[in-house]
Amino acid sequence: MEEKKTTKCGGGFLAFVLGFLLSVVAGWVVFPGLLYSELDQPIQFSHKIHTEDQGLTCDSCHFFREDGSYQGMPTNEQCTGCHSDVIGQTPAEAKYVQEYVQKNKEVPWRNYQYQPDNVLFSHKAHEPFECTECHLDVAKADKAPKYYENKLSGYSKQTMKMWQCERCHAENGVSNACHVCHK
Amino acid sequence: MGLDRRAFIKFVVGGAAGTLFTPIPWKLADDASIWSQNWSWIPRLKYGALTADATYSKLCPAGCAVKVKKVAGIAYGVEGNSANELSKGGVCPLCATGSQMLRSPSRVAGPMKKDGDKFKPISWDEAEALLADKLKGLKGQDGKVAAISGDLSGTANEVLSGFLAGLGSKSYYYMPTDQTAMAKAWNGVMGGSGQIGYDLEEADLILCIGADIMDAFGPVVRNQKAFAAKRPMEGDKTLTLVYAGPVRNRTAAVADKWVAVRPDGAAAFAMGLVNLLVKSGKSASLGGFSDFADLAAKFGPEAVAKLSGVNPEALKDVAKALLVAKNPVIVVGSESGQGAGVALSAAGVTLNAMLGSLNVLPEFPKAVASAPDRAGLLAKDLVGWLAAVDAGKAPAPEVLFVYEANPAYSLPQAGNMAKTLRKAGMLVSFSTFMDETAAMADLVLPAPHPFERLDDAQSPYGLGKATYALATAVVAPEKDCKGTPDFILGLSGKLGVDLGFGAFEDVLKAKVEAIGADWDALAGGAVHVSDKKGSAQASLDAGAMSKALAGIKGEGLVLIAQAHLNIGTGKLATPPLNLPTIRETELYGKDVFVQMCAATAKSLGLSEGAKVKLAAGGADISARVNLSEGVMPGVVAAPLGLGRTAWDPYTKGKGDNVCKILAVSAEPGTGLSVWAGSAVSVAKM
Amino acid sequence: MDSKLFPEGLERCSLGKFLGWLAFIGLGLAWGAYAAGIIFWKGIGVTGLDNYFGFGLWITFDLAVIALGAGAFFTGFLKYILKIDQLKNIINLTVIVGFICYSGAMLVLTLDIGQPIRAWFGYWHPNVHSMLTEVIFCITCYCMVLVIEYLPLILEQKQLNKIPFLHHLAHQMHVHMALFAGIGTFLSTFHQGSLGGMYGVLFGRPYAFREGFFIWPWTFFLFVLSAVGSGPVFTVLVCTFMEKLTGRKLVDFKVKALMGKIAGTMLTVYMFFKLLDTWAWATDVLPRMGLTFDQMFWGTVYGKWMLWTELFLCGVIPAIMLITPAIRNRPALLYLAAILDCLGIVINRYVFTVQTIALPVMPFDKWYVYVPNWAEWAPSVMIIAYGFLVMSLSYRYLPVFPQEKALNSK
Amino acid sequence: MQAKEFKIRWGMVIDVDKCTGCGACMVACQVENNIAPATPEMDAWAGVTHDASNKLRTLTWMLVYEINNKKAFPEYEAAYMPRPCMQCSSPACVPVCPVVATDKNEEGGIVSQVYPRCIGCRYCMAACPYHARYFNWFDPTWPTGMDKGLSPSTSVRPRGVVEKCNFCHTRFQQAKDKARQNGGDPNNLPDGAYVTACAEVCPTGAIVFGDLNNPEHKVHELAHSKHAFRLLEKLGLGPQVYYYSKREWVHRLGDNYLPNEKKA
Repeated sequence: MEEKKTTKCGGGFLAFVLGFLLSVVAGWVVFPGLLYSELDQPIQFSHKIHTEDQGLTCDSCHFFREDGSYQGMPTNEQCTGCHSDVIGQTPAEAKYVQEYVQKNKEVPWRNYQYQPDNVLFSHKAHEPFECTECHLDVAKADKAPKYYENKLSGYSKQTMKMWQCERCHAENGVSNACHVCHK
Repeated sequence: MGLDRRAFIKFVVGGAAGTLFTPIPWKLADDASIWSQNWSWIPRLKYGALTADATYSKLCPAGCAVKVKKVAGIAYGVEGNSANELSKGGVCPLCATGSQMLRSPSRVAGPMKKDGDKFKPISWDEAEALLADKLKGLKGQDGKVAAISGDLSGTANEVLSGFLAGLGSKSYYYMPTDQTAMAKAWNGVMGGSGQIGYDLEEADLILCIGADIMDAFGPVVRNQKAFAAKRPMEGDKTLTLVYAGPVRNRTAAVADKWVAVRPDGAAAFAMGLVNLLVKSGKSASLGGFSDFADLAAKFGPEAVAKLSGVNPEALKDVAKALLVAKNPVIVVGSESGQGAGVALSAAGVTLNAMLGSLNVLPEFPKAVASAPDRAGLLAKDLVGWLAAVDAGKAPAPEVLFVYEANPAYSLPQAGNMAKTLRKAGMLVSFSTFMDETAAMADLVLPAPHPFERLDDAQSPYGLGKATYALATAVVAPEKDCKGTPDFILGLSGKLGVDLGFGAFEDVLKAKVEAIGADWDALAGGAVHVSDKKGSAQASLDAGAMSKALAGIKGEGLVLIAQAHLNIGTGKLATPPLNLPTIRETELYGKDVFVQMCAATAKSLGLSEGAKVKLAAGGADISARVNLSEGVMPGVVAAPLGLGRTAWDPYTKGKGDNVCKILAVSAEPGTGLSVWAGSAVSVAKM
Repeated sequence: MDSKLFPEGLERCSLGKFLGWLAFIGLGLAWGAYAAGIIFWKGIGVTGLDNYFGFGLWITFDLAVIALGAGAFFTGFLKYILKIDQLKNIINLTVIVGFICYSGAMLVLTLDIGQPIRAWFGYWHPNVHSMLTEVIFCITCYCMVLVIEYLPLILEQKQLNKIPFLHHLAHQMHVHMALFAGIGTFLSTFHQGSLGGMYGVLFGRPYAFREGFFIWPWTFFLFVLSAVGSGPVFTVLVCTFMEKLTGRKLVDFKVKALMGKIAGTMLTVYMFFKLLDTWAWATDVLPRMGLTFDQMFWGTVYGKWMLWTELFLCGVIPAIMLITPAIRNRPALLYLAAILDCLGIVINRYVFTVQTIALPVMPFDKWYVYVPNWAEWAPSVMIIAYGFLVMSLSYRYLPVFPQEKALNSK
Repeated sequence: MQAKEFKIRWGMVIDVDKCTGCGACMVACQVENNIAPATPEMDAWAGVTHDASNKLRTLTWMLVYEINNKKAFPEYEAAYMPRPCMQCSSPACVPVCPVVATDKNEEGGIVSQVYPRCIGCRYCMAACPYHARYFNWFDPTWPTGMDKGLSPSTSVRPRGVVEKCNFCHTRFQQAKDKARQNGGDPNNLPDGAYVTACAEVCPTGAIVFGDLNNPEHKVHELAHSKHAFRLLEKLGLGPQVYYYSKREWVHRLGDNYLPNEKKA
């Protein structure tokens, strides 16, 4: 009777610790892997070829329009300036021309800095800053980085969260009023 | 020892406790709330360059000069084109949702042929072949082929009417509007030429007799602009607006004075003014004026009071105001923009002539030489013709084209009219939307949405100057549709009817050429305005007028149909985004409301919300009563545009169609079909 | 069969009979659960609420049960802080009733908000100016306190109590119960008050708004007072109802009368201030907004009769009945007074919720009538059923009523 | 509630004597702000039905009221009163929000409503006497295909959150960007550089929009006219929307007055 009880307690305690440790491991090691899905860009775009080899500058494709809005990712309208037909040897380009230019479809580029519709971001207002302060530095990259999508929220893992925007605004003495960034 | 119950429980408890020290619960709570702002079933927005392309939107009767707003090339909105002198940056409630209507659930997907009681899609070529085949045999026989057009300003009419003429048929009719009565009066009875205009921009006093210029008469947006321009918030107004009509409608709401006039007594009221002006020495340089003045003498203030319910003092006040004004303009018409008689129109012309404000616009030269004259066609009486067909007095057409019109729904005594239309051997509808007429047609050949088509507008009725505007296709067609004039040109080629053009664009280019305007400027949204004046030569027919005026009784319960632009028009059911603009005192659930003042309700033994049956012309509708002191005693007002039987679930079966009980009668002396202020009986249900 | 789980030396009905009773309760739960399911799936568009009546049956229900649940903290306050020992005979019941009311209210709130997934924003992104924030925090905290107060009672269950650890735990908690009672009192006073404040600060809503002096402390304390003026007698009613149901005496009538006396005193104080407040509102606050007392009422639904019923039939009268010993000590009259009292408070919460927002403020605006639909009734019924469930189980297996044995020994 | 001070105060002056009640502003507003039409066909089995004629369930950020002088024929007069959000100087709705989903903190004084923060408690709706706030009772549904042409200006709101007029706030941001691009001063926009959709579309120009604080802007002077008034001024919410009328009875309908009371 006595002895039985103790073993019970002992076993029970061990069970407790076991459960505790298991969940901690699961939470810190397994969970993050499960939460995000690793994705590639629809086209393996090489900034390196365009910048270093072809000598394009950033604003050849990413530019401001007359009304102060920002082009962001180029559309076929810009790309077909050169790629109306295959001009290089890379399979990526061939794929682009066949699947998008010829089918007259826009490329569904994945935006590492994806923000939802309720966020209003003015590139014009942030012009003085280096692009790389918010964006991945891909200017010389030969390969598009992996894109990690949150399975639940649909957000990009690499994008900014609200607190980061707020911190920067606070540091620069810019208003953190809701409507400054929301629509 | 095995894992017994207690140990297992402890294991679970431990697990739960441990989880709290991991990101799992916190991260999930956060992501879940983020998920709730990006639900997959909530539409995402498109981004890209914002552009706006100018065109002329003919969704509303007179049309609005608009710019179609696009994002990344996709139309999503509309803004006014302030460069355009027609609507000066204003937009009506229908054109404001033009971009949404591009993707309206009511749009016809492509050419269709009636097959039993269903439609079966066919190709444009099949449609053309089918029609060519049918028409071949009818060539050269008058009355076998007929057409009804609801577009009163487009050159497309020249193509269609020219085509009919080529087939040897004169049966080309316009849908009835205030312009019909005016054309019948001015171009018909009075033998004038050109088109009557109203220079509201220059007026310092506008007297509207019946005509609801802020909601139903002519180019509403331009009327609103002309009014607003002289009503600055800073400084004093330089325009007085007087409304004479049975209902305190939207025009009366902003008017300086509302004179309650029975709809059936409007002509008497006008004649009363003629009489008072004559008394104070005014006259008009119109043939037969003296006889007319004598006739007017019969309409002394007391007589007018009997016929129109206006007290003599009020009448005298209006006359005084007209006399002191520098540029008074009188606008006559019916509250609903249709069904008025020649008497009222002629009296209106005379009043303007007496006050030196008679304004005649010249017709623009035709592009299609073989097409009949516009003025002549405008004066034709569609309702009269259909009545004759119904009575067997006129032959039913073998083929009936319906262009930009919805006669099955929007003609007076709509029930009968729809029946008569069915008598046509083959009913062909060129409608953008699946309206009531298209639904009963044998052939539906969808016309492009106004933003998808090439079109034009010459001097929409109500303007003060001869004006020409061009509409260009600013978006690619959403459906398999084809410009009606282009289709007709193709068809005429097949039938060996030579209209002198192969494509509608060439027709318009010729038109613009003939007018002496600049195509590129017009295509860019500019409008061509001509200062040329037409001849004011005309003569009054006192005889016909006295007969017409003798018909006025000025007693009994009469019905006023109110055309509210926001609710839609005969050929455009309420767009989804306009539904919230319909008041709950106009439509609630499936009940349409008719407005009457407490006195009228009392005399009928009715109270607020009572369910009633309104009957006239052998038809009836059911409605509910809404008490409004804005309706004069002896008058019942009901909104047009409800009670759709086709279209989409947004409008279908909501309320009842007032057109059904607009009782038609022939105006004595002129024979024109009239129904403004027709008698109605109201019974409790 | 489950008799060895019963409280020491007490008899209960047969298990079969009990299960039958639970099944009956289950019906109510099932109906509510079905409605809740649809609401979570399709959104609260399925309710009778609309843009005029953003608040309706649910908020009224919450405010009412929270007021009626106030017996818990106030009795606890009197028992542990003011050491009125007699109350020990009913204190357990008040705790359970309080727990049911508060947990139930929170359940309804999660249904009521449009985005339940974001419910936790209330704690993470609080707006310190909002009375509602204060309510959210206090209610949650106090609900925890109630759990802590309820726990020892559960641990005293015959079998559980055999486990030494739990036995000692329960004992220790009892020792420190005064502390929790204190915290509870503090928290409750606050959120009962801020619930009043919630309406008092609506300066765009003349029906509820109390300018300056009248926001603080008037509506604040009026709500506190009305709560403590009704909570205790509500517990008495629950207790009496259980006695009728079980056919056993559970609490000595003297205790009930005492509760009545306490509530009565509080109600009297409340009515004094409430009448004062109403008078000041009608003769001073309204005229300054250009409104008359008569304009606050419309037709039958929003008629004056409701106000008079609240103030006199269900206010002044029960107050008098409860403070008059001769009446108070007659069971039938005590219960009648209690019922009127509770009814008055419910009416008060209703008009503050619905009539406040029904009143057209813009002169060209109009009155609309609000009718809750099944999707609102069902969850409310579910909460009541849930209350019955908790109460039934507690009564059957826990030593809720110290006097029960003595009172029922033949 | 201490009213915040702003250098810029966007506001409207609405000429009631010019408004013909045509409803174009209501339509333009829905287009600009992606307000989905009331879809009649929903899950009726679950009690989900949406009828546009039930005005207590429709979303009308801009709503045109029909008002009258409450007299019998023939003295009867009527007018139309467009009602956007008043963007009050000391809003009743802001202090009550438990989660700071609505605030008046941005230069320009527009009362913001942030949909992803709103939990849908509807306390703000209970607080607003103008009925300017609306709740998304259903997920927005457009007729098939119509959601392909949505405005980029306003995010589509899910069900369960409160929304309201924000003076087409995105146009303000766009105007500022345009100014930055063309070397203008984003914090001192010229009159007309930023107008709301309703003001833009209005056929009679009855809605005038601009910066109430800026003498260069038309509204500045108009708001001070003796014919200008604000709705429910006595409540002290201090709307940034002014109404304008030369008709006494219209003024009296702008606030509550005791029978014998004279208008201030």
